[in-house]
Amino acid sequence: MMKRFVYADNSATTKISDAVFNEMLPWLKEGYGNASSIYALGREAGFAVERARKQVADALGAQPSEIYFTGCGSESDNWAVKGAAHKLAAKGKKHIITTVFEHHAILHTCQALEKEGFEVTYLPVYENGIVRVQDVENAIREDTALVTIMYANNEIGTIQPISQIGALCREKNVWFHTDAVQAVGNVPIDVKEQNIDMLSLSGHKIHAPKGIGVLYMKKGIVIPNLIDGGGQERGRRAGTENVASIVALGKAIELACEDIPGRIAKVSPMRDKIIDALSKIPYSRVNGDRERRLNGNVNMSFIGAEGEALLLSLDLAGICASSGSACTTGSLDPSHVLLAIGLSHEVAHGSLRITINEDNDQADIDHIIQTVPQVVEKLRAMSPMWEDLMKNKKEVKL
Amino acid sequence: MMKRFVYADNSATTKISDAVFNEMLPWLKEGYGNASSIYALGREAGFAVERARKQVADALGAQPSEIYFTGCGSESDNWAVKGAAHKLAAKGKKHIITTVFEHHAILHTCQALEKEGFEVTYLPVYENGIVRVQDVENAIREDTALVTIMYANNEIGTIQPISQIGALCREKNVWFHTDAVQAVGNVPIDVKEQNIDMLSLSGHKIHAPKGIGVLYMKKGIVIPNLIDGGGQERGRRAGTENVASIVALGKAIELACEDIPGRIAKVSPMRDKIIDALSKIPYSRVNGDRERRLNGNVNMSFIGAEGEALLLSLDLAGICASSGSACTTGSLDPSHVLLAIGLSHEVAHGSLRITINEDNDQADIDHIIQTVPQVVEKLRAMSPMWEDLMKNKKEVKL
Amino acid sequence: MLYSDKVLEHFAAPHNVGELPDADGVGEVGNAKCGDIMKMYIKVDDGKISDVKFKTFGCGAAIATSSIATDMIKGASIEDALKLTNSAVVEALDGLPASKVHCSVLAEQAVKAALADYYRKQGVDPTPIVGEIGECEACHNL
Ligand SMILES: Cc1ncc(COP(=O)(O)O)c(C=O)c1O
Ligand SMILES: Cc1ncc(COP(=O)(O)O)c(C=O)c1O
Ligand code: FES
Ligand code: FES
Repeated sequence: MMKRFVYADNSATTKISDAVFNEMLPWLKEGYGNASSIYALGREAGFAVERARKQVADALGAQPSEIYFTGCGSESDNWAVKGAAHKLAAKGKKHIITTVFEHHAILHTCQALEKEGFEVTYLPVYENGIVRVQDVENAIREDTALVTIMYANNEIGTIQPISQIGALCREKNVWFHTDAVQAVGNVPIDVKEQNIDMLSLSGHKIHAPKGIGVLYMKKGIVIPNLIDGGGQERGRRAGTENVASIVALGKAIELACEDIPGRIAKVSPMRDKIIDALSKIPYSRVNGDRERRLNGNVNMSFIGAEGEALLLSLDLAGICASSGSACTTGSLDPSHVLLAIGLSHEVAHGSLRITINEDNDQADIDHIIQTVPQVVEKLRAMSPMWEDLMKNKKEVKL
Repeated sequence: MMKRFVYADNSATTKISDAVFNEMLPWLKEGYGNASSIYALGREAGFAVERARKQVADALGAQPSEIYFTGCGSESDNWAVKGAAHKLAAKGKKHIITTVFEHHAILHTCQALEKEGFEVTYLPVYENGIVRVQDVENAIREDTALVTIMYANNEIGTIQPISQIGALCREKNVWFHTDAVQAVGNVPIDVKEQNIDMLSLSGHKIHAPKGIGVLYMKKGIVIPNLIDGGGQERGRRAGTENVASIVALGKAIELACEDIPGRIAKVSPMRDKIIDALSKIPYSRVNGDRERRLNGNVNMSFIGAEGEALLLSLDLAGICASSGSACTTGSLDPSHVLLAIGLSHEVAHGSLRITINEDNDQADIDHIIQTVPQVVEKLRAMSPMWEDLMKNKKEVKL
Repeated sequence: MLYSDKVLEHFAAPHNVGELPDADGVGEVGNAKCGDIMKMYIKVDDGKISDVKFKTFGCGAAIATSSIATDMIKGASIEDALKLTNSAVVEALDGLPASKVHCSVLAEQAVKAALADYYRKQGVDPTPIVGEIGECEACHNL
């Protein structure tokens, strides 16, 4: 096999871009002052934080005063959902609406709230991996505190009808949060136009470092703090400001959102080329809607080739990818997302997620297209499950 | 005045050291893989995280499996205190013991818990800024869930009798948490010997970057998650691992704890030199116990010279310091710490905190010793309060 | 997920992959639902396992444990092969992540299942010799 390195797991995390790195570096070195301090070293850091806040606000169509920096996307999700739940519980609203295929930062948060006595409706996402607005409408009740639905799914990349859900929630006077960690930079977002009350995002998905996130909260939305303490972030999120990472996130979101149509035009043909090529593998399927999906997301299943083994084999060929197989997570159940769109355990076990972005080129795509079929074949050749299938001893519904 | 830059606000935050920076840099650049991923790029990141976990554990006398990385010291404090409270509330224990002069990450957390129906005892710290073990003992009740007492105070640097409190809590079978954000690297810590059940620390106080913290939790202590989501940190703290900052923290704590006696021997004479020199300023006082204090902490009050004005003047002379004056925080009340040790508002307003470390040298100290008296004099010369005092129109208790 | 180099070695180039058309014993364990199926073929001559092959559907650990388990019993007496434990397999691989230990259990069971089949084909009731080959407990709960 060719000696080539292809990073194709950009939905897991991205490389810090040079532009972002150069922007953050001074704040890791000489600009180490506490952004809340009054001497010049601190004031400059404080200004840098406010510049970044403006960059984030501009990218989302929000006001800087509506932007709160957090420690990661998961923290933003937890803060938004737990905060809204606890706030509105005081008004007797103890019902939350979400989908079955949210990221665990939302799902496990909802489960924690259920233990506290909240009631959660998990909406289905059907075979195409897209929630239906009508289902959201039907689920809204008098005591619904919050609707939280992800903007784009992290595994199968399907994009949800956020504008319609936003309009519905506004009309019904229910708070609406969206986990946009995967969507930012890939879909144009305008929180005002789309009636989004709260939105989570994470730096490391858009070429900023790990360990920095944002929660956008519309003016007027006041929820209890998740992290109490000092007066940072207008008293709503304590902790000495992570200046370097905040600056990086500001730059990264500016770059990510400056030409979204250009990114889509560049990346989605590469995505389609991969999907078309790998669809020729017998007993394969594409997971999630083919049209309404992130420009860089490929998610497919290959029966008889277990996902973790696929990943390790691809790694040997220099390709970094991911899978929804149970075996990759150390749990017994395969990805809840793949099960949610109706895959059987068997098929979900043979899944592969390839997430490319604008840093990938045609040679990367060719390497993927050439390697995956070989690897699938190799694993199938040693798979008793495949043997049974070929000998018609077994039926599998794709 | 001399053109010299003296950073003397190391209790607020520290510069990332070269050794730490060099250690983290590869993980910001090429080593960007997701530490939970299975391909080589991810596995290496995973190993780096585990090495850092070991470094932290070794520095504290803990097991690596007892170390959880968080987004900052404030998060660690919130997680520990809210988690323990919610966990033990289920057993009918709804009482918490702390001190009046904790960091806001503890105090505001306790206040949030009070709103939820918990009862909190705030122990006094007396004039010397040290809590009395007997007071802790007297405060412990049948329904006490947690004792949380800081290891060293961030403003006046006083070191608390942690070993005795730990022994007491073990004997009484009450969980004991300590906020050791200021203590790590300055005081030898052994969580096992000292019977510490939970301990918070923060990277940016020991030359690692901002935005990374640790919560140590003794084996067997299980509390609800603050941040639910993915399986990171053994399912107890979600969020894609902040590999670069985790690696940095590992290196930083190793370096910080490798020669604590050496640091004390080097820094505390500089501290004493500053205190002795500035004590010659009339109407001044030292805040907090002179012996049982952090090796780098100077905290003094100068009547008639307002703290924020002091800081701005010092900044003009190239000195970064901090103050417990209300004016620096934008709130009306001066530091709760200074009030806790019995200072009047007037005196607290005139406070100055200088926190040095091993990066400072004699020339820095000389610059401080030369500049502060000039600045105090300048401000007093224009202060009506000082005028009243000099004309015996006013009495102030120091 | 922290795999040892040994695991990765065996995964990259597994030993004894394939089928034995004239096997004296064939055992299959696991189930596709949990993502683990192991099938083991053995050839027995003079009370010794003269050849062994496997096929596995499963993760890196499943493939590596199959590979090393076949190495460990190849050429061994039936008695010694019966003594193969999952912990010996884990040890031979320089350890496995905790969440992967069940894959090594499967390797032990696959060997036992193949030996049981061998005894059955000899007209011997394998249960007193090989013991019950239960399902993996974790798998059973699915
Ligand atoms: C004693 C103490 N606890 C907690 C914190 C909070 O740490 P962080 O800024 O990392 O949230 C600080 C510093 O700000 C501190 O000095
Ligand atoms: C949809 C979604 N939400 C939340 C997260 C969590 O973000 P973070 O890793 O910054 O906590 C991720 C990524 O891991 C994600 O893909
Ligand atoms: S085969 Fe699934 S974890 Fe090993
Ligand atoms: S065999 Fe399926 S989990 Fe063990």
